Amino acid sequence: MINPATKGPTEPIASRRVISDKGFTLLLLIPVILVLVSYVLYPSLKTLAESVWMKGEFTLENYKRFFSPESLSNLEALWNSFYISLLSVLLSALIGVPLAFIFNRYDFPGRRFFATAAIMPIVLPPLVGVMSFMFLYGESGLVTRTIQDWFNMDEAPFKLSGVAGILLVHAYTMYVYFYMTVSSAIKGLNPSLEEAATNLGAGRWTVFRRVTLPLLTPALVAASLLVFMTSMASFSAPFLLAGGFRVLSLQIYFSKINGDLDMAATQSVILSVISISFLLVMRWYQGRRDYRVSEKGVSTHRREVSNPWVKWPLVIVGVTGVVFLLLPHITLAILSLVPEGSWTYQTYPTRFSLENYILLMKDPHIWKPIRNSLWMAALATAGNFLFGILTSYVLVKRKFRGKNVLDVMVMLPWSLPATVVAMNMILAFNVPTPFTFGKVLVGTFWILPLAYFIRHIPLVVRSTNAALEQLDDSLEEAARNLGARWFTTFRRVILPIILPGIMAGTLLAFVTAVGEFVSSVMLYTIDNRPISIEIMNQLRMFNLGQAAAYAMYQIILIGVVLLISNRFFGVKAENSL
Amino acid sequence: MIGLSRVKLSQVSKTFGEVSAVNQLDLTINEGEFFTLLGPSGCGKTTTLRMIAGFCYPTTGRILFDDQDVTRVPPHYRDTGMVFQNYALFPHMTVAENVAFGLEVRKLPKKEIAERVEQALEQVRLGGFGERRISQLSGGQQQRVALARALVIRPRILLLDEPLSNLDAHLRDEMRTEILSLQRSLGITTIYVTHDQVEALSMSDRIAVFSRGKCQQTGTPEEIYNHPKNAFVASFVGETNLVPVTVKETGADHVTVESGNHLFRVKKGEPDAVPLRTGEGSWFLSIRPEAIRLADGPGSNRVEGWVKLIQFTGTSYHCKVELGDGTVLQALFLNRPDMRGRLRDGERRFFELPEEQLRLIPNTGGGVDD
Amino acid sequence: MIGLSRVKLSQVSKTFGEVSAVNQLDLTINEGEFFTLLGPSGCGKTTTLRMIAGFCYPTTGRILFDDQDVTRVPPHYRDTGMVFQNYALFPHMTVAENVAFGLEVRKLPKKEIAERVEQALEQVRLGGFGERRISQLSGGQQQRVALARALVIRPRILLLDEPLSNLDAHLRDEMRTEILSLQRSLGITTIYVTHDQVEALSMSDRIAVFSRGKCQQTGTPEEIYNHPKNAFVASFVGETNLVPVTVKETGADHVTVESGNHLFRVKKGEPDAVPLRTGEGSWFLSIRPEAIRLADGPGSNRVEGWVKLIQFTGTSYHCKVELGDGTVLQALFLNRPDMRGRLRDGERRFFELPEEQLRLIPNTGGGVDD
Amino acid sequence: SSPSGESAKNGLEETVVVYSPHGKDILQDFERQFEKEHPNTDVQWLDMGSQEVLDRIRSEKGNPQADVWWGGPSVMFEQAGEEGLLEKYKPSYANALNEEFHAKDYSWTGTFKTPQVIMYNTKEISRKEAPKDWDDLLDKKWKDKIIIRYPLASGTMRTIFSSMIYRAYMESKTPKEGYDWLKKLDANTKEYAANPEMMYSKIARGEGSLTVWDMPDVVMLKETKHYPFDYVIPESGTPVLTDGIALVKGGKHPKAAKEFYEFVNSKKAAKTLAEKYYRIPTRNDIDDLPAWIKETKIKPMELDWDLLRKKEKEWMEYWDENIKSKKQAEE
Ligand SMILES: Nc1ncnc2c1ncn2[C@@H]1O[C@H](COP(=O)(O)OP(=O)(O)OP(=O)(O)O)[C@@H](O)[C@H]1O
Ligand SMILES: Nc1ncnc2c1ncn2[C@@H]1O[C@H](COP(=O)(O)OP(=O)(O)OP(=O)(O)O)[C@@H](O)[C@H]1O
Ligand SMILES: [Mg+2]
Ligand SMILES: [Mg+2]
Repeated sequence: MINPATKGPTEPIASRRVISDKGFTLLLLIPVILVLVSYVLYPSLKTLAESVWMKGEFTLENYKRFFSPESLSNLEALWNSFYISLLSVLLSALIGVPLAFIFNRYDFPGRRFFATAAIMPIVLPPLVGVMSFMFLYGESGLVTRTIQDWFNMDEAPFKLSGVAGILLVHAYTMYVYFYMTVSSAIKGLNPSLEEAATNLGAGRWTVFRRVTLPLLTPALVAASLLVFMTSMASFSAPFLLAGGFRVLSLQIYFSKINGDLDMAATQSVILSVISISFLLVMRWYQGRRDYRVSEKGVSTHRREVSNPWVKWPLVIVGVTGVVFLLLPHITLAILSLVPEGSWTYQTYPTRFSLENYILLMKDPHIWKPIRNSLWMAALATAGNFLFGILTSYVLVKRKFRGKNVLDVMVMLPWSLPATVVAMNMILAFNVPTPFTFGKVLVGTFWILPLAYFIRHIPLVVRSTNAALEQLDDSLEEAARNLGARWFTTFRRVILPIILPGIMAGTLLAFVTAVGEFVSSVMLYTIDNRPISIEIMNQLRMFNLGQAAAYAMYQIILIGVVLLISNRFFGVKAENSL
Repeated sequence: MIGLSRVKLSQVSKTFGEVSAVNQLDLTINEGEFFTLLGPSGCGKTTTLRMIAGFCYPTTGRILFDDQDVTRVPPHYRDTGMVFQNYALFPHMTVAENVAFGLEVRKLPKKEIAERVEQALEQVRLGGFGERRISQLSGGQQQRVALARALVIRPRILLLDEPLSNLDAHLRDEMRTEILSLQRSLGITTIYVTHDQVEALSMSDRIAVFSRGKCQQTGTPEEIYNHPKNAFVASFVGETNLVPVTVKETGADHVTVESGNHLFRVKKGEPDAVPLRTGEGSWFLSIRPEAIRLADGPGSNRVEGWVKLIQFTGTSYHCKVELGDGTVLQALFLNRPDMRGRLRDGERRFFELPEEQLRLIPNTGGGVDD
Repeated sequence: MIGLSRVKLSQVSKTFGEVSAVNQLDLTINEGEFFTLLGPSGCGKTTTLRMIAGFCYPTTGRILFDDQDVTRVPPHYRDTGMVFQNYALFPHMTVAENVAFGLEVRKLPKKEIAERVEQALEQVRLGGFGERRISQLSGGQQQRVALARALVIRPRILLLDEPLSNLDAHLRDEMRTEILSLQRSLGITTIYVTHDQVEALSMSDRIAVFSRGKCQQTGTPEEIYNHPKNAFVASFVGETNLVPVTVKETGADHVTVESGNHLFRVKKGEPDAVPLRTGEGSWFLSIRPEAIRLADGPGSNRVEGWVKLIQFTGTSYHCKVELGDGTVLQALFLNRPDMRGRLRDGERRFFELPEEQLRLIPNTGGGVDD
Repeated sequence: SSPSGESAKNGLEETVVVYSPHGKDILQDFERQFEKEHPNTDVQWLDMGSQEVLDRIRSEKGNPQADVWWGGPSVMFEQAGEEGLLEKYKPSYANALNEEFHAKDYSWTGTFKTPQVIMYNTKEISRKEAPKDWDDLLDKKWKDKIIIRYPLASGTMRTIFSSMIYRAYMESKTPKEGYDWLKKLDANTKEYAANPEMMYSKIARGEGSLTVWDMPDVVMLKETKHYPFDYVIPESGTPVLTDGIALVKGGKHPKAAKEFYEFVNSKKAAKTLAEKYYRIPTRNDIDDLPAWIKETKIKPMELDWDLLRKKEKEWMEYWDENIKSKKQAEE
């Protein structure tokens, strides 16, 4: 291309040809694909293989067994999982969406506190969370007994168990996804659209139903996906609340415990297929309409001026809701202060002391799990951070074929239950593989950080995607035009701007990793025992008070991390996703 | 078919916290009138429009539609049709669904809705676009959908907030004509917000010029342009040369004023002329660039100056002329063969400021608030 | 200090999938020239500019800077300074940091950077704004920061993509003058993209008029405006009356043409005149609105018409005049006292189309592609 | 190998890894004691359910992490032995074990006996009222008083349920009668608790008042955690589970593992376990055991453990699909 005869005085300019744009995209893609194939696709395929490969030959025997009409338990579990997940989505939306509206649309004293408090269910460790729910709403729970005493009832007015119990716990823990996505969507909503609808004569409710809600579709779809997948995979709630109620995630667990690995793999594959189908259906649904037109001009963001007769009742509902949301945390705090053996048959605790904390402190091993959890979560999250940025950049800003496949692969770790992810990893990495540099990973320290990393890829990629999609391409071009190479551009311009978005996802990943239980319980070793396992063990020994004290440590720990990141990075946890 | 409405704002003020966005506003907009709110960014035009639409309520004062107090009536009972600056089209609906929205909300029969939507789209020359998605339209087409959506409900009052500011010059011209002819044929009371004086002047029956939340002057385009009440209106509406002068002599039908070492005769007798007394008060001599003429030599009301900069804008040449005392005048000459090539950068020429084109405007401090 | 550059595009085409954005483009932009790409939305202006900056590569053809092929050189080696339509300022940096970015990337000593940033900010009249955040600036100020950022690296070529389209009329006027005087004083080769003809005409040394990915005409503003090569250029650059005519008679220095029942004498002798033969070919008679004059009665090159619509735009009156055969002419008269009140809607008047203002333009099909 | 207490410098590895469901209290205690005698060896333990231990040893087959598996019903050890996960080892005290307390090939040995009992809430039910035998549980008066730990996930409960089926199966060679018995139990059962602690808590608070559980746990809850619990040993005989210990095949610290294996079942340790943790030793050569062990009369149920192990899965699957929570449907 360069004509040597015409080289001018500023000769270097043309001779410095670097790799083409396509080549560069490929260069960025290589690590992404490598990681996804090694740690997401390969283990999943391994599970698939396990389900169709028996005694050295291909067979659909396991699937026949799954769908066989004689033993309906699998089909029953499938159906239960499915409808519980759908109902969980519905209920979570019913809590999360109104709260998001109340806290983002109305201004009242303490709004910021309540808005943050509303994400507290996220910091509740799953197991202990369910336990404290039992202590509140079980047949002999605090709330139940109080109501029973007040109204002099013979029988408990209600009890937390069965499908209703599962749904309540799911709604409680998962509405946060709706709350967070809808909150940030509301902030991005162009207020003039609602004004236009009002101006055309639509009343408050019509505007909400016909304009606001449809415009929130992308946020609702994202949240529905997360909730659906999480509840398909949910373990603690059905396990603890509905003894013997059949759901797919429990079936997997029992199959595995019974040593029926083929069946466990088959059940996992079917669960993944359902989750991924849901993902595809939701994407199709979202793709049918537009929710954003490229906006010309500025839209002024003004807080709605509102009728006090509507505002205050809503505010009261919101605040009451948050208090309800914090009750389990308060219960945990109370539990941790009740000395062992002093609250057994009594309705209310009678004595309080710091005994449990003191007992814990005396334990020489107490700090190790905390240190482990922090360290592993940090490692995994650092990985997520780097990988998330790279993947997200490639997905959003680069053009290449097969983007959709890559996108599904990124979501895969979330669409699989943690149990299955752990099982995949066991199946894939209990023999040496090239992906693990010829080492057996199972039983080593590294397996857990790796599991956390894999599982939380979607969280970071999602939130980074959102930030990157809002980033104007011309900023990158401007920097390049000013003479910056790609890497300089990335480091000095792109990264600082999308950092809050990345940090929000990273934070969520970190918080979830610190409390992770389901895959930890299958993969932990002596060297990397995390907090959640320690809590579980305290529970198993029925040291309820110490378990609660441990959980309080965990909550405080996560709280401190949230606080620090809020202070120093300006990351609002409520803005992630 | 459409009920016309008179809009009256009486003593309307609106404050946001400490900021006073609109201040003691009195306006009457007559039935079927095309009324424009003109002013620089942040002067309270949008706020006024939003109060009329009912999106926010005045802090004090009352708003009347046909003598009926609507000050605190919620927007969906006001029966106004608004076209938003950014169109505010519903992205999740098709063009037809967007237009039909207001009718569906009014629970009209399906058949009538379909007919009226069709007709409204025809009116804005978008027949056959009904099934398109909003994102498949160009800016100009989107703007017309917004217009159709506002018109189809046959509102009593049409509110337009800078609907053309995002279009390119040609499309803007086209749309201007289109809106105007629609408004004229429907005869609907229209309030139009803009910061573009050409738009305001060329479309309106009457204009209210705003500055910092206050209405500076209300009048027909020619009144506003040719007889500005104060320096702000004079300089905001079109380009104007404002030269500070002192009054030397007041005659029966002429005033003589002095600026630097020049004397100018100014014709008196405009109805809005302010009582003048010799040597008293502080005044601006105002003349529009297009009123300045080339002259062959010195004479009454003529000045000598250097041509500093010539800009060709197609229809005309814009010149900056520097006088001996440093004053810079803007002058504008049509692109006609007799003018072509007659002016050159750096030349020294005589210019005439015809006495009937000169106007005296009181200098009230910053020239903006009165 | 700044190395001037000549830019040459030779047979450049760019297609996106099926869409041909730029088609066989040949352009030469000389050292120190202010060159404008003018055309309607979607005609390929931005694509051309982006190829020059190196953000996308031509599908075929070559781009040369000073005879050196840079067709596939990545953007950061091209040494161009670009001002983006939306400014593209880095929101996380202060004004000074934004301006310093290009210098830091070039690893200049800290002290020199500080000096040059200071100087660049002075140049755009933003001295003392260095520590401000971008969000604390008004639109016009942001635009000047973008300009300073592009200028401070002393690029060989300055690229400006519709830098004024987001500003209101007054600010736009101001900025236009400012950019021009900066470019003149630095003498830097500048390529300016716009769809606003007034901007293009008033600022450029030369203009290239684009339509559908093709360059229709290149020339100085006056050439483009007064001697458009085809109907597209004539109608896009400024308003023009185009009347289809047939050639009746060709004389030594005059041509007589006929439209409906009118005969017009057209002065010949422009260098770009196309060979004319009686009765042959299809032609447009073109005349600019501002060239039409009011006449007292019938005569040569005079027509009678009804005034259909008068729009007052401040400086002038825009009239639509309908002739007996239904042709509508646009005419423009300056807002001078001798004109004021002389025209009224629906009036019947005589208008003169001066022969030296008339031009014949070949009618080539749609009038857009040639 | 030598009995514990000998010189510490006998070339043990630096660590020994124990997987055990015995809980923090016991494990920490034994860690301390063992390390006192072998200061150069660090005992590391992972505390998890017995099913999980098995599961884990299975999945770590390629890279075993544990050296010793201590605790869990013998059935599970048999299973593991069959899968080739365990290292055969005949301990020094082998002679003190009855035949039923070790694997034939010594892939595991028993450490203590766990009799299953009927546990009741003393605030709700007096000693006199309490059911005396298995069949008493089927009495209509206990309807909705019984809370049972969900059996599928619990080795203990699986064994109890299987034993109930086995009682009749012994003669009839069909589980039919046993299934009927479980059906009746299911009809009286208020709910199945997901884990022991929830079961304790529910019974303590009177949501239910009866369950079947293992004796050492009940004694511990009663004595050290002050729960209002007591137990009845079924008159007709009760399944007595053997809690085992084994070496993991391919363990990284074989010497220390053997030492720990021996240590856990040393006479002294057995006494500690009995006195402090209410465990009944399997060794028949231990004297002066605490009174409660000597005084309680336990009539072990005659069980064919091999058969039980083979049939258990089938029986429990049947229970899961056909018996569990079917009472609503029947009523
Ligand atoms: N919700 C609000 N809170 C605080 N100040 C406001 C609010 N809305 C408007 N203002 C202020 O009131 C003043 C008038 O605003 P308004 O939007 O009416 O201006 P405008 O004339 O429409 O300007 P533009 O031409 O830029 O749209 C401005 O100073 C603005 O900052
Ligand atoms: N990345 C792209 N992919 C597909 N088509 C494109 C792309 N970029 C531009 N085009 C198409 O190429 C044509 C020229 O686009 P370009 O942006 O150069 O227009 P423009 O002259 O700058 O218009 P405007 O004034 O609206 O900015 C348009 O039809 C556009 O749709
Ligand atoms: Mg406004
Ligand atoms: Mg463009």
